[in-house]
Amino acid sequence: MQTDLLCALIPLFPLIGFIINGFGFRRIPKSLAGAIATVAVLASFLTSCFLFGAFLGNANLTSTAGPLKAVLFDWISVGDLDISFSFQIDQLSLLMLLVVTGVGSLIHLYSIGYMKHDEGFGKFMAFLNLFVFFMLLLVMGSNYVIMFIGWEGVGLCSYLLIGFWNTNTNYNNAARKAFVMNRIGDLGFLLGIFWIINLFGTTEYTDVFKQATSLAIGDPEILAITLLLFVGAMGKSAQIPLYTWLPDAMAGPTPVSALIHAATMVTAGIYMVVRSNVLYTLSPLTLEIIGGIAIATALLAASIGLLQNDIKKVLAYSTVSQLGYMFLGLSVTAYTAGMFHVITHAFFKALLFLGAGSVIHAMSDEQDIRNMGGLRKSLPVTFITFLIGTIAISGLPPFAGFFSKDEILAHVFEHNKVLWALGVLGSALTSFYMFRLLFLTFFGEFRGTEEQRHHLHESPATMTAPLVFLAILSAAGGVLNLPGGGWLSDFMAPLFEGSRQVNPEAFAESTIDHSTEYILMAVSAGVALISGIIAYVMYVSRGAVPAPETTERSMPEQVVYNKYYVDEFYEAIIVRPIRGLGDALYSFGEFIIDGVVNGVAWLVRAGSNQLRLLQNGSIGFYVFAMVLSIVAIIALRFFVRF
Amino acid sequence: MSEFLNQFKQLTATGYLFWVLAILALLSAVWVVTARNPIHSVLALIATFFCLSGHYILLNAQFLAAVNIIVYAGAIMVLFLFTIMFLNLRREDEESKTNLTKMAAVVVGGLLMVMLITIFRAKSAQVPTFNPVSFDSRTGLVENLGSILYSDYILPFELASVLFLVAMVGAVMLGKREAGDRHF
Amino acid sequence: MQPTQNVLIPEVIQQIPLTYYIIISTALFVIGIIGVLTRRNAIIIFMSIELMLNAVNLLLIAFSSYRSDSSGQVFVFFIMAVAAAEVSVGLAIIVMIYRNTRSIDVGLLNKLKW
Amino acid sequence: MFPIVLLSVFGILLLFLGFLKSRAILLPAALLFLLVSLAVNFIDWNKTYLYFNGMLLSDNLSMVFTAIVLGSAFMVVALSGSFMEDESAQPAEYYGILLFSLVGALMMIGFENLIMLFVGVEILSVAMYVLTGSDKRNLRSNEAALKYFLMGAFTTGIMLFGMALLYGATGSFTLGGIRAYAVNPQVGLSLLFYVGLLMLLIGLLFKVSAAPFHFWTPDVYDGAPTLFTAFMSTVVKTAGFAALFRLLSISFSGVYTFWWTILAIITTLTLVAGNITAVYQNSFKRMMAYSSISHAGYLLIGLAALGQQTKQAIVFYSLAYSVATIAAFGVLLLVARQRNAETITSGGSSSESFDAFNGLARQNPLLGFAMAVSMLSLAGIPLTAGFWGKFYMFSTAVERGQIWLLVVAVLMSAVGIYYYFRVIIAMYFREGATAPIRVAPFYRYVLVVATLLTIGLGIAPGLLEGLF
Repeated sequence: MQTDLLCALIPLFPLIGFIINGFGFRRIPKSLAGAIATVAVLASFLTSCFLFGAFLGNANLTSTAGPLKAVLFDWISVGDLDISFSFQIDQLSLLMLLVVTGVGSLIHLYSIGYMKHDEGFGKFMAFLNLFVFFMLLLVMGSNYVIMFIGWEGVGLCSYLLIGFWNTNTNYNNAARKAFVMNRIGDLGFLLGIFWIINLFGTTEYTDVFKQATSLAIGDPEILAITLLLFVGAMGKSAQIPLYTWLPDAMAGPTPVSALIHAATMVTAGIYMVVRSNVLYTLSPLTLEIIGGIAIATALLAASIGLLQNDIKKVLAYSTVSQLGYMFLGLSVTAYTAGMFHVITHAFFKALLFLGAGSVIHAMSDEQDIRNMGGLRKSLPVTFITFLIGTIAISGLPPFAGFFSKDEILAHVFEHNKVLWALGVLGSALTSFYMFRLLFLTFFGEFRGTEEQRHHLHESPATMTAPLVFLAILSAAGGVLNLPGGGWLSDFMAPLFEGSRQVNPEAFAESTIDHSTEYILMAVSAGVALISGIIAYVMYVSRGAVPAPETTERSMPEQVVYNKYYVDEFYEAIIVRPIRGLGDALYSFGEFIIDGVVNGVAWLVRAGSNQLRLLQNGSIGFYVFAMVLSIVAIIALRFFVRF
Repeated sequence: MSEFLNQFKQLTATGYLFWVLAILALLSAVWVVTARNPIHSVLALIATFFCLSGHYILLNAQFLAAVNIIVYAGAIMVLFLFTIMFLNLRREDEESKTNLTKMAAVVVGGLLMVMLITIFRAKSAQVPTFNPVSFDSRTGLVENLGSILYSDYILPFELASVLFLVAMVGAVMLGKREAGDRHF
Repeated sequence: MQPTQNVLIPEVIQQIPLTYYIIISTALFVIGIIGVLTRRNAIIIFMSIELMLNAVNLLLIAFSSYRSDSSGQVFVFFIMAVAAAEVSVGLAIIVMIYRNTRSIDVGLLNKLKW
Repeated sequence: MFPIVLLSVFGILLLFLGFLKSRAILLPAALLFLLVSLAVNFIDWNKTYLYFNGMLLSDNLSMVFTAIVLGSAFMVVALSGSFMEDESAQPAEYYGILLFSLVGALMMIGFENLIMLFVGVEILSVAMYVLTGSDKRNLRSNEAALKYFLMGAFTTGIMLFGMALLYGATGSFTLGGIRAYAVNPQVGLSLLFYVGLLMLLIGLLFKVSAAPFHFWTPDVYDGAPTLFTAFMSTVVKTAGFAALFRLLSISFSGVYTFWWTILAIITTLTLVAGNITAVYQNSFKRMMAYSSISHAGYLLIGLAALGQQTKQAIVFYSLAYSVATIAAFGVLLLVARQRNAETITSGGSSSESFDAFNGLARQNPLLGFAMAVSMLSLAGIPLTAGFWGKFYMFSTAVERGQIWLLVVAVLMSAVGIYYYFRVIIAMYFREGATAPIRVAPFYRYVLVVATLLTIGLGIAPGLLEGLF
């Protein structure tokens, strides 16, 4: 079995695709370019599947499913530190591989239809391939350095793709914002890696974790390392305070949003934490901090999502919120649950984005849901798949999102009841804004222009086929890990051997009995259902449409005429406070956090402006500065005691 | 202080010559930097070189004393003088530096001097002293220097010619008048 | 002071501590630095730099004589050679500038900044 | 040793070739001479010799540095085709001086005696003064030459004062002699030694443009003809760091505790001054000058955290930096020439500003790509050589436990991305209506080689390991 070769092939295919399309995008015809790119990723997917099968077979044979390492070549050695270019194939990387290449190929296929009218089609496909390449490096690498390379690489591709329609300044600003925020995160990540080198003398996962198991829980150095790494994750996975780039990143083409900003890249932070689970288990304080940030992010983003009218913005905030859930799961050492949610989220969020893309495509680039409505007749496939996605994300049984979210919430319940309650609240919000989106888009009367109505059409097969695939996955993804010891948790168990060793309590068998578990499930499903119904009442029965931004938001006069007591109650008790809160939080995100980031940038620029004045062109001053420095150095060395 | 004076009184004629030369060198050095007229500066610098050559002779470095006069005072300073005359720089049109910058310069320079001197006079400075037993008074003679220069230091000596080539080519290249350049 | 025993040792070396030479050189050196700092005429700045080099020469010769080690004097020889080369290039640059601007005031040369 | 001798001879030969009517022979001759020198450099491979009565060391490290310097010089010279078209240029003199200046650089790389260091520094500096001012009619070039000359000569004075004091304290000019004195444990070291050490360091730090002795750099790099700026920012810097490394690692490693704080402070200042000031620049060339200051800062990290890995880190970093810098300046040369030609007819922004690169990638994909790769490398993005250079440097800091230096460097590298990406944005994302730039085939090869080298070292940085 040439595992090494197979491992090398997986990232190689997209790279080849990138090289062909990247250098020849002027000469290669569009259809061919799309085919090349898609086939490249599909080949990776098939190879991954093959590898997966081999791994499973192997694991069954030997029953010790240790990680396979494929060392391609020795890379560098710095002093005692040897870094090899090697891939690690284990349960975690295989899962990520399948998700990245699987969802990736579907999105590539979709892009052929979606982007075919774009001038830079070849370039776009090349960038997508490059992205997949880096993403594969990220998840396959067997040490932190390779992960960092992938990490930086996906950031770069994300930057290039957000700014793909670079004629618009806003898009460039969004791209730059994404880049800056990611850089801040990367700095933390880089420092964390160097700290790991300092502490363990290696960056190889297996060695680091082996050494880490001998450390005590709560080791301060581990605390620092995990926090620094988490800063990286905050940037990449859009957690407070570094989340504002993700909604802005929706400026990029929709397939990009689906692939990078929903299904794969943003989950890199979760992947990293799961990968480093031993370190995180060793540092309960970090986990507490992550938990706090995660729930805050989940609620904040969900409440902002209630008010958005841009179809992609809603999905973007929803992504931020779901990422919060994943981290919430990780924070209570429910690593499997977190990964499970990553997988299901990849299915349904990619589905939703692609569905949204299909809608936008049909609506001639209209993104405002206030100008949509009643699309279910014109876009039947999109509607049904979008519906499935919505049900899945809302956490209604028996679709995928229900199981994964429920598992997270069950673990959280065990850990902390307040967090659980907040989580359920977030789940209610999720359900509400998703159904609101669904209803406003597909139900009611068409509110667009005549021209748009005339133009409405279902998308071509290259676009609907991925939708159908993803819809099936979203619907059935839950079977991966049914409650009470599903396949996934068995499969992933070996990954957490080290963590179990250092902190057995965190991995003790669930103490809650089945009846409680069922009640929890019922509660979360029920809450989601109720939110969905409220949304139905609000937006379908009553036909409310969010007011254009020019008029006042709350319109009590209209409501007075309304017969539904529920509505008034809802308006007074829930909608207004939440709207107020959402507005406040939105401005918090937009102004405070962006303000801080922009402020830092401004400070650097201002500092630069001041500092360059030192360079005043006068030799006299230059020499004077030199002599002064000499005086200072001599004074420092001979006359100052320190 | 009195110890210093006592020492001072015991000096021989050479000792007094040292002081005279030292003071003259410093004074003419100050003149170099303060003179308004560039030509005075050049002359003062030449005076400094002569004082320093005197020091070299006192220190038994006769060869370098001669070279100093020939190369520095003879060649380099003439080159300076030539340039000054050539550019006709006798006029007093410079010196617009404010007194503030001058003050700052003098203060910083003075500070540097005070600090360095304090360091060099400190007990722990461990300034080397001469060793009467192994002292070789022929150190600075031509014969001695020549044999070292052409044995141990042959490589830098030869490569210094590269430096001169660069300087020569460069000076010609930069100084040459191109067609269309001004005459002087 | 002990009476002179070895007539071959120069009287200066016997009577004057090396520290004095170091101090004189330092003083000369700093005067040169101050000259560079206070003047605006490129040629005078350049002469102040020559002053600094001469301070170094004095220092090296003093060390060399007190230590009876010739390599210091060889170094001085090199410094003089290098100084000559530097002067020729430096003056060529100054002449070139004068030709273009009719001035050698370094204070006027600040087109390149920021 | 062989390259030094050969280069001296070849320099003279080139000067004589200048008498020939045909200028066309000069460039191939210069390239040939450089190649021959590069080849003979490796004669002593894996052997360590002290040549000329202990004046010059030839070991693998010095040969690798020599190769970097000669390779950079080769690429710079290869980009110099424009001299042939310029009437007022004097290519024979330029090439001659360049070859001579390399002699100085090699002396700085292999010196065993401070006299060698001094003469080497002077040869290199005097040559650079001349080349900086070689655009005689251009006031900016004039001004740069005078600034460089006056400040350089001033620093020479400081450096010599330091050498003299070191000699006074140790009685020797040789690296070994100074080392023997410095590690002498019986008595405290003379204060002369410490002052001398600082002054000598300051002299060399000036040459590699470390803050606060960096003020000459932006002005000189800006004013000098672009080609010589490329030469200065690669060859001079590499040679300067080779010299600093030799001094610190051989002679002064015994007194590490004395100088490392100073060097760490200077490193921090250099990183901050270089990176922050570069942000506000509008001229690409001037930005590159500040960028070279900031890279001096990264290189200084390796010295401030002197250890086992420093050697490797400095070699790798200077190679990565040199290659990327030359490619960037190579593209700048072409773009500026094109823009100059355009502004004569239409009038527009400065030929060296960031705007000059607008839309470059669309018209000239090769130039755009070469520039983008070198910018990515300078910014330290993974899979380019620059990333590993920084990685090596940062891990030396980690090895010595100098975390705050690491933090500053990492923060500043983030600032660096801002201004390097401005070029990429301009090239790829901005519209600029310009005709494609004609690139001579040989020029194209140089750019391709530089780009491939940057990527190749980024993918397989281990290639350089174990060489020295």
